[in-house]
Amino acid sequence: MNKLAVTIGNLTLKNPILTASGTFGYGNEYAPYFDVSALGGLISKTITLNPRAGNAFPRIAETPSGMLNSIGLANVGIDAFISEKMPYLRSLDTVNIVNVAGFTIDEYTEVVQRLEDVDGIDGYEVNISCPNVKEGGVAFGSNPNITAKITANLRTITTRCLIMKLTPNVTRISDIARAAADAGADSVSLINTLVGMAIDVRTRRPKLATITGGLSGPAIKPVAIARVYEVAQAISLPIIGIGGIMNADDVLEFMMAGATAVQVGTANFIDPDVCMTIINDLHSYCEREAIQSVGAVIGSMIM
Amino acid sequence: MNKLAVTIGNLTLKNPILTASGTFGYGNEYAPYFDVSALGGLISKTITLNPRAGNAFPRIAETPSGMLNSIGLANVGIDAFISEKMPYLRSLDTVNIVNVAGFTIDEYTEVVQRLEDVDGIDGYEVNISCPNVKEGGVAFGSNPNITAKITANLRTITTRCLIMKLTPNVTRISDIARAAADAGADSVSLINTLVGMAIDVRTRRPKLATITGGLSGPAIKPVAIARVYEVAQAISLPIIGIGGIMNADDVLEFMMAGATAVQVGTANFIDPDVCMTIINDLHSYCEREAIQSVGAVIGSMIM
Amino acid sequence: MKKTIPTDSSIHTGEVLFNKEVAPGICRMRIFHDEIARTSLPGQFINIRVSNNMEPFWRRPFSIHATHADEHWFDILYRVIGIGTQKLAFVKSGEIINFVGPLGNHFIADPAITKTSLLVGGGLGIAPMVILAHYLIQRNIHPIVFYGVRSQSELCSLPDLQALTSDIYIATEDGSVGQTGYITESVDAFLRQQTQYNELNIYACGPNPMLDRLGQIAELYHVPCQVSLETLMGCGIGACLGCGMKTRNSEKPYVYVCKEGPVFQAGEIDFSE
Amino acid sequence: MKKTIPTDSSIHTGEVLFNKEVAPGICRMRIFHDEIARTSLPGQFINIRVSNNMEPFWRRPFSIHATHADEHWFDILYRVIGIGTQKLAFVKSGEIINFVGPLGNHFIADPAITKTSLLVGGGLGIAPMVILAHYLIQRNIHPIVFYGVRSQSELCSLPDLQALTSDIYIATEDGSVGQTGYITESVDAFLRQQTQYNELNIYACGPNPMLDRLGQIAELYHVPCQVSLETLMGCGIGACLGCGMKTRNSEKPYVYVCKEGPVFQAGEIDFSE
Ligand SMILES: Cc1cc2nc3c(=O)[nH]c(=O)nc-3n(C[C@H](O)[C@H](O)[C@H](O)COP(=O)(O)OP(=O)(O)OC[C@H]3O[C@@H](n4cnc5c(N)ncnc54)[C@H](O)[C@@H]3O)c2cc1C
Ligand SMILES: Cc1cc2nc3c(=O)[nH]c(=O)nc-3n(C[C@H](O)[C@H](O)[C@H](O)COP(=O)(O)OP(=O)(O)OC[C@H]3O[C@@H](n4cnc5c(N)ncnc54)[C@H](O)[C@@H]3O)c2cc1C
Ligand SMILES: Cc1cc2nc3c(=O)[nH]c(=O)nc-3n(C[C@H](O)[C@H](O)[C@H](O)COP(=O)(O)O)c2cc1C
Ligand SMILES: Cc1cc2nc3c(=O)[nH]c(=O)nc-3n(C[C@H](O)[C@H](O)[C@H](O)COP(=O)(O)O)c2cc1C
Ligand code: FES
Ligand code: FES
Repeated sequence: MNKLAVTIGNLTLKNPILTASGTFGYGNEYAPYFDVSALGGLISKTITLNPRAGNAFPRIAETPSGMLNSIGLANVGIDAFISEKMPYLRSLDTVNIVNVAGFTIDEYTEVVQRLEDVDGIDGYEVNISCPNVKEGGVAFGSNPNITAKITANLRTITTRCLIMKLTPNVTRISDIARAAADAGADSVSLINTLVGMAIDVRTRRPKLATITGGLSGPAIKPVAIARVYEVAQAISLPIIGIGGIMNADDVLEFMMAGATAVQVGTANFIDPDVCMTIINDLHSYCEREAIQSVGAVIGSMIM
Repeated sequence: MNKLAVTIGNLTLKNPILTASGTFGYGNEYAPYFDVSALGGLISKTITLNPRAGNAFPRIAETPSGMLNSIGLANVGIDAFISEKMPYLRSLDTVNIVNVAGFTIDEYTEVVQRLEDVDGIDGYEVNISCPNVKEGGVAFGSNPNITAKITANLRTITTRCLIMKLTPNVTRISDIARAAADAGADSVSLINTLVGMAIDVRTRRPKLATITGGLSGPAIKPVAIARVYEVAQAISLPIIGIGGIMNADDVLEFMMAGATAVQVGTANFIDPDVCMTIINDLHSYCEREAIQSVGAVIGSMIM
Repeated sequence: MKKTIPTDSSIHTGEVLFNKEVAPGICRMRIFHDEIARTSLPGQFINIRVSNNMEPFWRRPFSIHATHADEHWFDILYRVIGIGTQKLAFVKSGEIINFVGPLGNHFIADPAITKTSLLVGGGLGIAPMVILAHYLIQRNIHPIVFYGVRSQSELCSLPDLQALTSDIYIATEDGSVGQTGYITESVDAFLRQQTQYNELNIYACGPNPMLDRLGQIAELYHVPCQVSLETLMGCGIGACLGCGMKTRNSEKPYVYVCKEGPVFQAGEIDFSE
Repeated sequence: MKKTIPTDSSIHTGEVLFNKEVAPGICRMRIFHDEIARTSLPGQFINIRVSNNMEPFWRRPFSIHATHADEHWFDILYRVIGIGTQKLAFVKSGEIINFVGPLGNHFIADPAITKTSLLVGGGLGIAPMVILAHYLIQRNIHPIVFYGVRSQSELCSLPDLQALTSDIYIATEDGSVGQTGYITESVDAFLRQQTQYNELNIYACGPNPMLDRLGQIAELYHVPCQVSLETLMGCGIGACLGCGMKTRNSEKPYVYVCKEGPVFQAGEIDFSE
């Protein structure tokens, strides 16, 4: 038996390590650095109906123990995704989760509808939490009613694993999680980035062309752990933890707080093989601690 | 003319550097390290009607570029504050702002009422944003109506400078800021800490006895800058920026984003004379850049 | 306990004269600093900025281990356990170190009522005992050292102690030298053999369970016992309220170790948590 | 421009053979690494993890400056400007450095159509020109170097260049050596004197305004011009989409410098922003 296997909805992941959307391209970028098929699953860059060039530059800035980004959902669009990116993703021996977004409620349905006919997709992660677009994005994800509506719409058209990706930029994330759970989601993933901003005091210009952007990296890990813990108390769906994971200890911290799986984001930029290192270290951890299944770690925080 | 002077309501601060409540004790703790009277103003640890021992230990944890705390408003209570702490504070040649909190709406009024008779107090900072207490705190500060109510109540009983301290743990902080502004506040200060959490993966125990706590330090600076900028677009009151300030550049960043003054918090723990260093560096900055008044920096971000 | 007025603390920089491993994973660092060398008292500590950046974010506290006023230096003795002490271990002689101190209260000695003191150090708890023994001798109090470690290899600064007293008891958990077992039991055995207790007292530093047990032993023999505590410290100067220990006094349920301590009467503290 | 297939990139570690200041605030580091020494192409870069901790958080990109396949080393040349390069400057020989590479595409040379190349380096933009000159000579293309700096003291690696070509033009902004003014004007003057342009091309690296101006000059004389760009880089491997430059092609408004570059035809890029 595989000690690292975990279950999200109808999916079995061979280990709890997924890649966070927007930080792992369409997978092939990382092929030189490790065997991408070793991942528990791969979540690709958010796909929208139309190709998007993304926001103006500069789009990224370094911050204490983290970074800001305002990529603005730059992506090849659904057609090119299906024709150019899916063949590689399909060739991988890992769970393939496609992250999707729309700028209207109906667009979400449209995108997923298009993908339903495409082979080799195991699930969808629904981005209702992007802080870097004017319409949709975080505006949808901070409203429980819209969250429920999008979730319910998608549930009617797909039996594939449905993961709603939540924003931390709300007063009570568990309200949104509950809305997603009640509307039929299989899982929620959290957190997307925190709204943040930085100014270059020499030039007096914002470090991002869009002024504000999304904060990621270790700086946000304590916020992410708190949100995962909050949601774990509120709903019984499996939770996918995201935010600032750099190593296996961080993964264990998320799992102890209640996450069933995790996503590694910004860390991929620093060490392109970090996911492989983490998977190996999780194996060693289970050996060392004589843990039969990593599932035993989920929610195992002692009070 | 003093180049560093700024105005908040009816107060003139000789420079924009205030100390953040809960990080500077009652001032005397720092007397060995620099002349505390050099501060623009001193904001003391939150005072409540009754003395409070605070939460169980551990109450603090180190995090990437920051820390968590769950002190829980430990304080000597208003009587001891007036008899034991005010004499020292009164002796200082700086603006003395007392941070207050209550566990009911009326308690805020009661605390301020008691302080109205006390000489040597220049203003109040009203803590409606503490994440570490069960009643009041962030629950009040995330509700615009309660924020308005507390503000309006206090406005009727004091002409002293009234500063409402806001939490970032809300969907839209500008809604809360507007409620405070409309109800008669002289200023808003932001941000209080972000809700965060950490687990020691060796022991599987939360690093704080209260499980969650408040995240502070440089890690949260990008979030704080974004919130100050958001509020500066929404209201016309002077804003006091707080969050992760370690040096004069950080102060300038907050001011460029729209803050009139700032508070230095966690940095005092690392370098107990950091406020003095910052004030000196701001002087040098104004000299070097030939700035006649630091007020020119406020909101001076170039787009 | 009697309140003591700590020496004025400041932010200092000092040159590292040496920084070397003195036992596996344990280092001793000598810092050139006249003021600390002259004015610090046994039990006080300094709070070191071990890096210029944010890793680690907080300063790190260390007891003053030994001082030499004439040669203007003082030492710390530390175990390398995490990121902060790892970085500290990399500091080379000649480099400049930034620290706040001297901080905290100190062990109190009253020659009028004490003739002999038992200095009990568990592991790195030996750190404040060298400066303390020196201090006691100057005040005509005879120090008897009880030093407990897991194994012989961990013993540090024995020559320093031997230069100050010939009464040194050692216990090791693995029996590699001295008594086998906990040092607290050596203290117990010692006290049991005494015929009178009124001119004795105990000073101790080490893990909480050791201090707890020692407090019980001290109570049994009605011997005053001062203990030096360690907690996480966010600031070291009484501002963050992060360094509390539970007391047995419901009127004042917590003491703050950095400012009200690190030295307390054993009986004040509730070690049960 | 013609698409090039970059060499396979990996995460590597290599020993630092030396790391020394070669001009005020400019250092040259030699790293022992057979694979990079043998396989990297002119214009490619490596992305260095300059610290083990989070300051700085990102890696830092540097062009490959020179390689020596037989001796298994390659060099980078860098200016100390911020926290990352400051930390890099502290690395001692014998230490191990972690980097990803070789990254990016590279300058393209086609001996069938080019006989002479103008290699234009502004400031640290000289970095890729040493490896490039070497590469061209191997392909029977004659390199003429144009090297612009603010002042004579900033000139680096002249002996390396002189070993490869005797045609070196220098311009300094302060006139301390060579032509006074911008190097682009030296290029312009040189081109103006030519009688035919069809076997010429230009390779350039330096500040954007220099590249912009050079692109205009190249266009004027109808000489192909490849430029190597610098932007902030979050990942260096095409994943973060943070390293874009505006293009003149509305169909594809941005190019990503780390993956699609760093080398582009000057005409592709919109330097107006
Ligand atoms: C007043 C005082 C005096 C001290 N004197 C000495 C001394 O003379 N010599 C010496 O070696 N150490 C001493 N210590 C302890 C020393 O400060 C810690 O070992 C050090 O801070 C660890 O830093 P680190 O970054 O290496 O470890 P970290 O990476 O911070 O921690 C590693 C592990 O040790 C635990 N830990 C960290 N600090 C403490 C602490 N203070 N108490 C208990 N557990 C802790 C952490 O929870 C973690 O599990 C003293 C502490 C105090 C409060
Ligand atoms: C493909 C590529 C190749 C490069 N090759 C070399 C080289 O061979 N030699 C060399 O000295 N430098 C080179 N650079 C630039 C080098 O990467 C930066 O100077 C370095 O990252 C600065 O790091 P720092 O931490 O010292 O400065 P920081 O503290 O990060 O920055 C200091 C200041 O410089 C600015 N800055 C930082 N990085 C860049 C950048 N890439 N472009 C423009 N401005 C920047 C910042 O905005 C800031 O104002 C190259 C860059 C790229 C993208
Ligand atoms: C450069 C960058 C681009 C991102 N793009 C997306 C995206 O397209 N869709 C999405 O759902 N999240 C996106 N994210 C958010 C991440 O998936 C993740 O939620 C966040 O970065 C927190 O995780 P981390 O701290 O491990 O990076 C992006 C993050 C970064 C840094
Ligand atoms: C240990 C600690 C205690 C605090 N106590 C209080 C408090 O009593 N009242 C309050 O309004 N804010 C309190 N704060 C929040 C700070 O005033 C400030 O808003 C926050 O720390 C962000 O600023 P910083 O990043 O500069 O620390 C506390 C923060 C810390 C770290
Ligand atoms: S360590 Fe901050 S109060 Fe003691
Ligand atoms: S630096 Fe990340 S895509 Fe180029």
